[in-house]
Amino acid sequence: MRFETIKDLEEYRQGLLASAPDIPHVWVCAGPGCLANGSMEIYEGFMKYADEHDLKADIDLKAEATGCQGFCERGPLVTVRLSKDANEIFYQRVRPKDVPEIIEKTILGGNVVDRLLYRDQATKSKIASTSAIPFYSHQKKIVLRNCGQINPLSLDEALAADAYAGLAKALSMEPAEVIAVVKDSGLRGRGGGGFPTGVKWESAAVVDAPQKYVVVNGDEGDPGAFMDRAVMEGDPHTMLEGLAIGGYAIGATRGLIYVRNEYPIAVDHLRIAIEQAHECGLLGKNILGSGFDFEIEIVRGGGAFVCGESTSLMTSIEGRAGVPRVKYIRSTEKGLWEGPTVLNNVESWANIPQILLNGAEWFKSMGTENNSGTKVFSLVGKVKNSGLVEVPMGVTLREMIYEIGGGVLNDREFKAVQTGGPSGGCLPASELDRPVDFDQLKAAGSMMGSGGMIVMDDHTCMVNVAQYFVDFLVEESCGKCTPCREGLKAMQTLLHGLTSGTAKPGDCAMLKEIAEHVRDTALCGLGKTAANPVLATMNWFPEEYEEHEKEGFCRGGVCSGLYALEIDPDLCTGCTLCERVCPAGAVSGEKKKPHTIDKHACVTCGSCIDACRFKAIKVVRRSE
Amino acid sequence: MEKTENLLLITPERCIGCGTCELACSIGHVGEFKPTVANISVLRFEAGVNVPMACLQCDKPACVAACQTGALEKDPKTGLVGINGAKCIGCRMCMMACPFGNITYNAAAKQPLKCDQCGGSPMCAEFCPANAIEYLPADTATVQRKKAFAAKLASGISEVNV
Amino acid sequence: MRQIIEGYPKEPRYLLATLQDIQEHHKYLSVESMKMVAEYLGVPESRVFSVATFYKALSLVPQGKKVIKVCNGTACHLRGAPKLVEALEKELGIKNGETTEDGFFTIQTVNCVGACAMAPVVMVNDRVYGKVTISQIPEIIEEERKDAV
Amino acid sequence: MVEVTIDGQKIEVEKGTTALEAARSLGIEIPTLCYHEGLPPDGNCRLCQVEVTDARGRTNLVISCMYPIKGPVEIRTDTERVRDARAFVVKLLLARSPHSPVLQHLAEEYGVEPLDARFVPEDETDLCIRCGRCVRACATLGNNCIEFVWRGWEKEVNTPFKEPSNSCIGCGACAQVCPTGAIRVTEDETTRTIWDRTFDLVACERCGVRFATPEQLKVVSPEFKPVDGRVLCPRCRKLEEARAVASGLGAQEEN
Repeated sequence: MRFETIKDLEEYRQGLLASAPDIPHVWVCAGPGCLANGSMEIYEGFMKYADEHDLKADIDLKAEATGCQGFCERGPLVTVRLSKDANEIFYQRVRPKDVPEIIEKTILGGNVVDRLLYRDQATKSKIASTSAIPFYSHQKKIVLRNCGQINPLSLDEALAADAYAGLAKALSMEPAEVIAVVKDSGLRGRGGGGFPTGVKWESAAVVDAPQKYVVVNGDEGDPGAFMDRAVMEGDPHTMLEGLAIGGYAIGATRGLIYVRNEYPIAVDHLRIAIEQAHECGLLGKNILGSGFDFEIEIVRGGGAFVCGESTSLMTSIEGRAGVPRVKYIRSTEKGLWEGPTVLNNVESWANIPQILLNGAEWFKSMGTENNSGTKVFSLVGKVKNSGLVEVPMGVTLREMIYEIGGGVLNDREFKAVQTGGPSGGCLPASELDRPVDFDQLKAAGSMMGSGGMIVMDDHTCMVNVAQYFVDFLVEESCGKCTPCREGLKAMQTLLHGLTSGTAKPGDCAMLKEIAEHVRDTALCGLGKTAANPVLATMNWFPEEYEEHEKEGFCRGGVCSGLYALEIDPDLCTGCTLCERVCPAGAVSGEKKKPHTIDKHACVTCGSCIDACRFKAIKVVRRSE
Repeated sequence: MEKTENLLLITPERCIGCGTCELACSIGHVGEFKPTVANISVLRFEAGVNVPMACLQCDKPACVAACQTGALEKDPKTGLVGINGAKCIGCRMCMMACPFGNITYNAAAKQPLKCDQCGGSPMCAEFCPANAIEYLPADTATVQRKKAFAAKLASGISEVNV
Repeated sequence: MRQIIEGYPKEPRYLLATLQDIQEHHKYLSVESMKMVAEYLGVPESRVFSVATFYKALSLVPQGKKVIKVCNGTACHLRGAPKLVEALEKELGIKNGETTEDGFFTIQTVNCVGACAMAPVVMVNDRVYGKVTISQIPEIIEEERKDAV
Repeated sequence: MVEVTIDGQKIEVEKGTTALEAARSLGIEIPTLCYHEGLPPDGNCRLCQVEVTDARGRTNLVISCMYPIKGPVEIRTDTERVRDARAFVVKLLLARSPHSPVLQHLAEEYGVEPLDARFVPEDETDLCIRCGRCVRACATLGNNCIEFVWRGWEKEVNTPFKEPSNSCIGCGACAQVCPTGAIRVTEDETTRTIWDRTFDLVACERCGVRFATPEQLKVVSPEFKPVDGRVLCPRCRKLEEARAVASGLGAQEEN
């Protein structure tokens, strides 16, 4: 099969849609979370059952492993749809042994398996339909629209879901018109900076050069973020299509995808998708008869966070240590191999096909002013419903955390939410009603980043959080410039002093001064933003820093030795959970009676705090 | 050679071996009488034959070819082989490349040293009592004289393209 | 080895990819292998060494049969990853980044394996353990040791 | 050509001239460490900061060694912010290399209060500031025997596999360009040792002085010519050349 023209492609697509049999469909999530939870066994269970019981004689069943369906907390996930018009039934925490029951009861019998349904915490009622579950009902999916809905290894399924229709449309337009649509849509770089994508394309398009490049930044390095992984694994064609459109728009015949080393499945899926697209003429020479040639190659990252920075990424593609370059000349003028280069992240590229297909106005109808469209987040940390979510820009933090996320784990008190990874910042409870978009988060001293959203409860120490990010950055700094190499190390020394109770008077002030200087003088984006986790936590939680410095007290109950624990006899139910998790045997008490902690035996590991369901463990100052 | 405005001409036949040129050169460059750091030196032989040696400002200078940083460059206008000390990285390849031993290296200053014709008024020529060193406009006759001197060198004219 | 190296065109840009393939097959980069790569691709040895030491995916010392990767992404960190590392270090008697004398285990921390919902996560080679607690560590080690033998 | 103002003085410069070049052409001194005129700039030490105000009135700290002047900007090289930024860089480097005279001198100039002992590494004798002038010098000469290895705080300059490099020619340019004297070259009567490799020194076949490594002579061989089949040091070469002239004038064999 090879599509010579746009008409070939559209006819084939119509044929696919018309000939699709209306049979029961099972989607088993094979996203990272579910896979880790053994979802492959479930998928194989369906296949095996269908084989062994000769299901096909009775009923045709289509079972598929899909990309991430998002609701990782409840995995492994299985979605069942009995016919084209029926609602999807959402099964959660499915075990391999549940497979026969799902087939017999639901697929053959038409009834739901009550035990596997999602139970809404607020209403205490069970919900069968995916779209009625709060986690999904508040979302709006553009980038993730195919993730979890199609088999990522099937080109036909992608084509049935509109793949390459955006490219076909773009190829029937002038490159400048394509750029105009992207500019008009107001799409801003989803990698974190929020630079207008169309403007970037335009500045590369106007440069006259023998070879230009479009590049995907798939080096998703922020700890606590896996949005791009989900897209590359779950819907690789959308991103390839976006890249090809970008190549056409700026006049680049070569596209490169830089994928993080830790994502072998993404590499596999992309490689297969590229081959598929190549075979049928959606990549390669003279695509759809337009005269446009475009080739895509994959480059694996080597495990270096700094390679998410644009100039480092390009240096790494060139086969050298991924060290950033001083950037007084933009990559759109001189980037990869000195050629004009447009670099966007996975999510930005994945937005492009739908923008072309549906128009700029459609895209602008979602989101807020200057922040059109949606944003994908990985909502994780101390939140009930961890998972991957896509929401229109402008949704408040509260909606994200409480409605989609279901609130704080164990109903503990919310302390902060961290966005933007090691370049971002934390926002406290007072900021919960802030809409989430590039400008709002920046105004509050944090940043959008690539989409990690990490919820923190009151059993979190903000100094420890800052130390965590600085430890991370010290390890990931390339070491090229003095402020980042030496300055971060100095910050690390100070933070470790604070969290170990060995700080000297004035250390917090010194930490702030060094952090501000690192921000002002470092060479690349990593270094310039490296101080953000420190500055943001200092800004919103100054009292915690002060307590660590002056009193050696950690109110979060995290920094070993800087606090003591007590059990509130009024709240303790004597459930013995704390006693069982305590590695030091410091907790004692009779069953169903308030327990006590022997402060001398307690090693302040904090295990009991997380274990207690009744918030009975209190963090108190040490009494000397 | 045509473009050179003036040539530093050495006529060893006239040299009396007094060493004034060395003193003049060092006073001009380092402000003291120190023949060891001079960019010109007089080599004295028997029978009163003395030969002053200084950079010939070759047409195709070996030192420039050996230099990787552009610290040594031949000025197309003046014909001088000039040193930009700031660009020197101290590899000393120029020193080894010069067929005449006319470049030295000052390790303390991390600088190569060679004749720069004092930027247009060479002290050696000015103070030479015997006119063994002259600074004259480049014309057919003076170019010829310079070539004649070069031809007497061991390396010979063809190799140095003087 | 030669087969891996010659699988790429002789262009310096394939340096990282070549080293990654060697790492994958041989679990580390020997000096001999790096010298061969330098010669084949026409890249200075100094650059090969620079790249080999820059990227975390590349290792200059042999790794254990079982590489234990403790995810220390933010979600895992908040849910106790550092305590897991301590427990592993105690259990195996080695420090993070080291390999046991018998060559069975290597402990590493990694930045995020993208399974945040199951935090804290420990990967042993390709096997993922989710929601790991300190008390599970000895069992996991025991099980993996049996498998390695 | 663009007209810019530097510390109140106006100057016309070619587009693309760096702020540092423009300032130095006016005799304005800006301290540098990683910058070397003979090497490609790298902008890593961050010492040469200046403040630039562009036509739209936005003021930024930039590193002057790489900031290209593209339009009529105002550059200030000695504001409080500039001094503060430079002092910060010096303070950090001084903590890493407290015994470096170059850094001590800069610290004095910028009134830097050194960081306390907690910030000084165990090995406080390390003079290397990771500016990579040596690496760039070696690469410029085409030898590529040293490179940065490891990363972040662990980053250092070393030879391939920490073994003596077989592409090293022992020229010592790395040590010559090092701004802090961190690279050791030792010589005895017959050998030179650098980066753990010991080179024989070639003796001048006339005066016997040891003047170069065989590897150096090999590299320079397209230009380097033995005189009468003898390998001579530059001094003796000069003497032999002069002798040829002298013998043409009737001088006898001397000595």
